[in-house]
Amino acid sequence: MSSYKPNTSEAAWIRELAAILTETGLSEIEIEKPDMRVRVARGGGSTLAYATAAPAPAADAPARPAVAPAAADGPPVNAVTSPMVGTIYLSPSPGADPFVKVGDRIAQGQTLMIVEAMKTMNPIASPKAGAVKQILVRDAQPVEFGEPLIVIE
Amino acid sequence: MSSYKPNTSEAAWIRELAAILTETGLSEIEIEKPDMRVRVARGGGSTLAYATAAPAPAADAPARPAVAPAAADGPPVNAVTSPMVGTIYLSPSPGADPFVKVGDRIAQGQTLMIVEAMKTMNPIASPKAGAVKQILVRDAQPVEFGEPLIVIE
Amino acid sequence: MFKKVLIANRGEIALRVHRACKELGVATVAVHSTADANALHVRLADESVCIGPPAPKDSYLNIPAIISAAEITGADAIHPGYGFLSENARFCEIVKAHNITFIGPDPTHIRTMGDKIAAKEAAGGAGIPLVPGSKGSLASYEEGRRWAEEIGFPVLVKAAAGGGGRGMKVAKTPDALQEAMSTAKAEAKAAFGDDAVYLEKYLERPRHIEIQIIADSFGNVVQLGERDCSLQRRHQKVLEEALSPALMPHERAEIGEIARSAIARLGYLGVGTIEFLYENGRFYFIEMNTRLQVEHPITEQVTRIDLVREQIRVAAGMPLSFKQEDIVFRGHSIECRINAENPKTFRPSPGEISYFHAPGGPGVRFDSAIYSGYRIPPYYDSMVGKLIVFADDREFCIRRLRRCLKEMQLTGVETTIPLFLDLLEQPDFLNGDYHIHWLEEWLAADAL
Amino acid sequence: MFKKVLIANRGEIALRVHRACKELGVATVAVHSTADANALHVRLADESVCIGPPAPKDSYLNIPAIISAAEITGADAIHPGYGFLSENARFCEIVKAHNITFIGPDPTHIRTMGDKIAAKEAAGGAGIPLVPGSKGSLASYEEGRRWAEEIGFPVLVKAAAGGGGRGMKVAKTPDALQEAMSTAKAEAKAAFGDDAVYLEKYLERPRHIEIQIIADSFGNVVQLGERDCSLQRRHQKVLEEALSPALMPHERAEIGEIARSAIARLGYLGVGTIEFLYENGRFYFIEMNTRLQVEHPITEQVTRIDLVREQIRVAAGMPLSFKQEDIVFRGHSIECRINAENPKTFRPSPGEISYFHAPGGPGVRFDSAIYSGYRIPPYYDSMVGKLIVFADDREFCIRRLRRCLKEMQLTGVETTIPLFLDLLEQPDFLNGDYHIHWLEEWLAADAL
Repeated sequence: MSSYKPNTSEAAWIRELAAILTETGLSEIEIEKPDMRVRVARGGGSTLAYATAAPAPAADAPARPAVAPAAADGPPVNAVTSPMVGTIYLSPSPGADPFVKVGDRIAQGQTLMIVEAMKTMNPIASPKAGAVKQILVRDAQPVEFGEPLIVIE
Repeated sequence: MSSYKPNTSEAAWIRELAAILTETGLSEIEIEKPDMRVRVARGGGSTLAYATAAPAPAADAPARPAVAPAAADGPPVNAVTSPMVGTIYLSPSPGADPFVKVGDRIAQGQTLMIVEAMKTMNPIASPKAGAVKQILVRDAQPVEFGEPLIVIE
Repeated sequence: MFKKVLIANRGEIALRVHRACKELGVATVAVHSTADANALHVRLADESVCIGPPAPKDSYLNIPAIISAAEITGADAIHPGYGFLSENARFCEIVKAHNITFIGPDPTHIRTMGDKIAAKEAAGGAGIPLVPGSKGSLASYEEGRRWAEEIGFPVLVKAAAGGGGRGMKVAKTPDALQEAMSTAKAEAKAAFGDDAVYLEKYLERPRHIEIQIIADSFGNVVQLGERDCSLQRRHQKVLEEALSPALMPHERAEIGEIARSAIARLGYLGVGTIEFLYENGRFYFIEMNTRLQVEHPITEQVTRIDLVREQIRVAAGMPLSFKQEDIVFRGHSIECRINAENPKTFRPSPGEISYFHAPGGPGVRFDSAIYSGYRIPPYYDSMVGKLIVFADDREFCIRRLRRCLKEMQLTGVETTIPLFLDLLEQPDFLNGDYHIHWLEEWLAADAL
Repeated sequence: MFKKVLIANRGEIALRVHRACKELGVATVAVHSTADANALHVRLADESVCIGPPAPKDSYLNIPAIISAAEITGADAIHPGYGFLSENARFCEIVKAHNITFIGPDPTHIRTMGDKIAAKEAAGGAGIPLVPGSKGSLASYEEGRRWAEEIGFPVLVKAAAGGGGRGMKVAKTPDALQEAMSTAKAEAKAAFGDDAVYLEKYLERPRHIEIQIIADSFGNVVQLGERDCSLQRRHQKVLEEALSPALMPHERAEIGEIARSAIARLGYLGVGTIEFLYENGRFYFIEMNTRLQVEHPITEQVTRIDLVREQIRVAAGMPLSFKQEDIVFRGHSIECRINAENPKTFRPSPGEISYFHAPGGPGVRFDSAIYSGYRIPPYYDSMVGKLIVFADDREFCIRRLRRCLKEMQLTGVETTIPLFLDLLEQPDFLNGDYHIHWLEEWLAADAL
C-alpha cells in the first residue's frame, strides 16, 4: 500500500475524528500508533478565533448538557457511543449482575448495556470482540445521542 | 524522484485532505507515517479572525471619504498632511502662479499651499528644506484632517 | 405555569420560544442534532440534549428521541415550534400519553386540519367561505352553464378523477364554457378513463390573506387581524405585511369575525391561522395551520400582543390576558425572510457567516439564531433570519425597511437581501398592488 | 426637508441620527476623529470627513473643523446629538451664520437654559415650580421661622455668599432652625466674611423626574410624559424608566401640562427636557436640557413617537405630525446604560470587544455603535450601548430586561451588565421604591 494516499479507511477515520470533534466540542485530537500518528484540529491559532467567534456563555447559567459531562480530559475516541437518547441500565434488572464488568472478555454482538427510551429496552451490542477497558456511565444515568458509554479493546 | 516536489499521488492526497478539511470544518489535519509527515491547515489564526471581525461594507454605497481618495497604493509616508479640514488652494489668488511646482527647491518655512476653513486662509509652511517631489492634491480640492498634500524630499 | 419546557425545534423559532419561556420564568431544554451542537438556542437554553445525527428524520423528527429527552430532563411541556413535528397529530398524542403537555391544539384538530377534504368540510361547516363550485359532476353543458352563472365567470372545469392539471380548463364566458367542458371531458376520458367533470370558481390574481386566531380553554377566542402573504415564490412566503394594504376596514372586521366565530365553534385551543385567497372583495378558504406561523411577529408588532407568551399561557390552562375589544391595530409591520441563497438563482448558500451585524434602532426586530462565525448547516432550511420592521404607516415602514436592509451586514454567504432592496423599488409593491403570482412574474420578467 | 445632514457627534447617537435621516430620505455626513476612523457611524454614513486627532477639543468640539466639513460636503443642516457641541450657543450661532440649519432650538434659548440663574428665572416666569425659599437674606430668627413655616420643614439654611457646602445646615424643627441659623451665620462669617443666610426647602429623598417636550415653529407644543431617572451614580443616570412608577395619573397630567404651557410661552423650537426633583407629590425645577437626551428611546417606546425624526422635521420647518390629544401612553419601558466599566469599581475598561451579540426578540431595542472586533477608544465616554426594553407592564418589562441582560454577549471588556442583573433583584427596585440617593447608598452598603 502506498503511504501517499489515504486509503478509504484512513479517510473514513479522519471524518470520524472530525465528527467526534464536533460532538465533543474538542478543538484537537491527536492519536499516535506504532506505525502512524494523526492529529486533527478545528480552530487552531484559530482555536482562539473560533472560541471567540462562537458566542460566549450567557451571563447566567450557561447551557449545559442535561446528562453528566464526560471526563475533563475528554472521552476515549474509540468508545462505544449511545445510539439514542435515553436512560442507561448496566444490568438486565434492578439488583441483578451487570452485563459486563471492567476486565471481562467479550464477544462481538454481546450485550454491553441497555438504553431505555420511551419504556423500550434497547440492548447495546458490542461492535467487536475484546476486553472491557473502561465503563464511562453509571447505572440509571441519562445519556445523549452519541455519548461515549464503554471502551472495548 | 525529487523529494523537493510533491508527485501526483502526494498532490492528490493533499487535495483529498483539503477536501476533508472543507467538508468537516476542521482547521488542521496532520498525519505522520514512518516515511512521511503531512500537515494541512486552513485559516491562519488571528489574522482571519480580525479580518472577519471588522464590519463589512454596508449593502448600499459604503461610506466614503467626502474628499478624493488617496492613490491606491497608499499615500507616501513622508507626505506633509493637512492640519485641518478645508479647501486647498495651490496659489495665492485665482489665476496666479502656484506657490510651488514639482521640482522646485524650497526652504524650511516656505508656504506650500493654503487651506481655507471658515473663510480663513491658513498657509501651510514646509516643515523642512528640500525639493518638491510630488503634489497630491488639486487646486480647490476639499481635504480632511490628516490628508496627505505634498511630498518634500 | 410549566416548570420546564422542551423546545422541539431549532433555529430562530427555538430561540423565540426560549425567550418567551424565560420571560415567564420557565426553564428550557434545547434538543439538537449533532450538526447544531454550537447553535445559539443550545447555548442559551438552561439544558440541552443531543438527540441524533444531522438528518431531520433522525433528530428533529425523531419522536422517541424527543420524548426520551423530555423524560430524562423532567420537562413538563413540549413546544413544537413550526415545521418538523408541529402539525403531527401522532406526536401530539404520544406527548400527551407521556403526561407531558403539548403546547398546541388538540390532536383531533391537528388531524382534521391536516386533511384537505376534512378541513374543507370542517371550515365550511363552521361558516368559513369556501371556493364555490358545482355540487358533484355535471350531466350537461346546460347544467354547467347554470352553475357557472350562479358562481360567476371565470370558472375552472376540473376532471372529477383528475390531478396534475389534466382535464382542467378555464372558461371566461358561457361560449368558452361549452368548448372548455368538451375539451376537459375528452382529456379526462383519455387520461383517467372517466369523463366526469365539475366546476369551481376560478381566481385569476388572488391575494393570500390569513387571519391570526388565539383561543384559551375558557371559551375566549380572539382574532388578531390579517397578514398579507401574497408575495410568494414556489408557494414559499417571501415578504409579509400586517395589516394588508388591500383590505377595507369593513372587510377586515367581517372576515375576522367569521374566522373568530368559526374557531369558537370548533372548540379550538391555542394559536392558529386561517388562510384565504382573496379576490374582488371575497374570501375563499385555503387551509388552517394549527401552529405558530413563521410570520407571527408582524401581528405582534401591530397588536402589541406577545403571541408565544400567550400561546404558552393558554397551554398551561391560563386565560387569555386580553379580550377582543382590547385589540387595537396600530401602525404597519413588514417581515422579510432573509435566506442564505443566491438572490437571482435562489441556490442555497450554506457555509460560515464570517461577519454579522444586525440592523438596529427604533421599530426594528431581527429574529434570528445566527452570529458572527456561525456555520449554516446544509441539512436544514436556508432562512437565516426574519427582519421585522414596524412604523406608523406603510410608507414609513418601507423606508425603515430599506434603511435596515442597507444597514445589515452579513458576509460569507449569499443572501436574498439584494432581492428585497430591488423589490422595495417596484411601483406595484409600493402601491400594495400585487397578488400571489406577482413575485414569480416579476422574477421571470427580471430574468429576461 | 434637508438634502444632507452633517452629524456632529459619534457613537450610538450618531448612528441614531443617521438612521432617522436615512428614513427621511436625507443623505448623511459623518465627521470623526482619527480614533474613530473605523466607527460604525462612519462606515454607514453616505460621506465621512476626518476632522482631527482623538482629543475631543481637537475634533468633536472643534467648531471650525466641523463648519469646514459641512462646507466642503455641502451639508445644509447639522445635528449636534447630545453632549459635545449640542448645548453650545456660540456653535449654534456660527452654524446659522454659515446659512446652515442647526437642528435644535434658537441660541437664545440654549444660552438662557445654560445659565443656572437665568434658567431659574425663565422657568419660574413661565410658571414652572421652583424650589421655594426666602426672598433674600434673613434679618432674624423670627423671619427665618416665618419663612420656614410657609415653606414647610425640613429647610436648608444657606449662606448667601456660600458655596461648597459651607454655611449650609439642615433644620427639621423650629428649635433646630434657631441653632442651624446661628451655626450657619458663624460659618458663613468665618468662610466668606459675610453672615447673610437664606432659606430653601430641603428635599431629603427626591426622585428625578423629567418631562419630554417637542415644539414646532407653528406654535404646536406637545409633552410626551415623564421619565424617571432617579437611579444615578455621581450624577450620571444609570437606568431610566418611562413612565415613572411613582407618579399618580393626575400628577402626570398636571406637571405635563405645566411643562407644555411653559415651553409654549417661551416660544421654544425642537426637543427639550425639563428636569424636576419630585418629593411628597410636589415638583421642583432643576434645569432644562435644550437637546435630545440619552434616554429619549424609552419615551419613544411608550408613545410610539420617533423623536429624532420629528426633531429633524420641525427643524426643517415642518409641523409636528401629531397633536397632544394623539399621545397615548402604552406599556412600560426601561433603559440600561451599558458601560465598559468594572461593575464594582466603575473603572473604565476600554479595549477590544472580542465578541458581541445583541439580545433580540419582541420588545427589545439595543442602540449601540459597537460590533464584534470593535476597539473602544480610551478618549471618549465608556457607554457601549443602551439596552431598551418594552412590555405591557412594568413587571413584564423587568422580566424581559433580565432575560435580555442574560442573553446579551459582550466579551473582551468588562461591562456593567452584572450590576444591572444584581439591581434587578433588589426589592426596592422591584417595588419602584427608590430616589436619587438610593443607588449610591445600595452600592456603598453592598461594598461593605
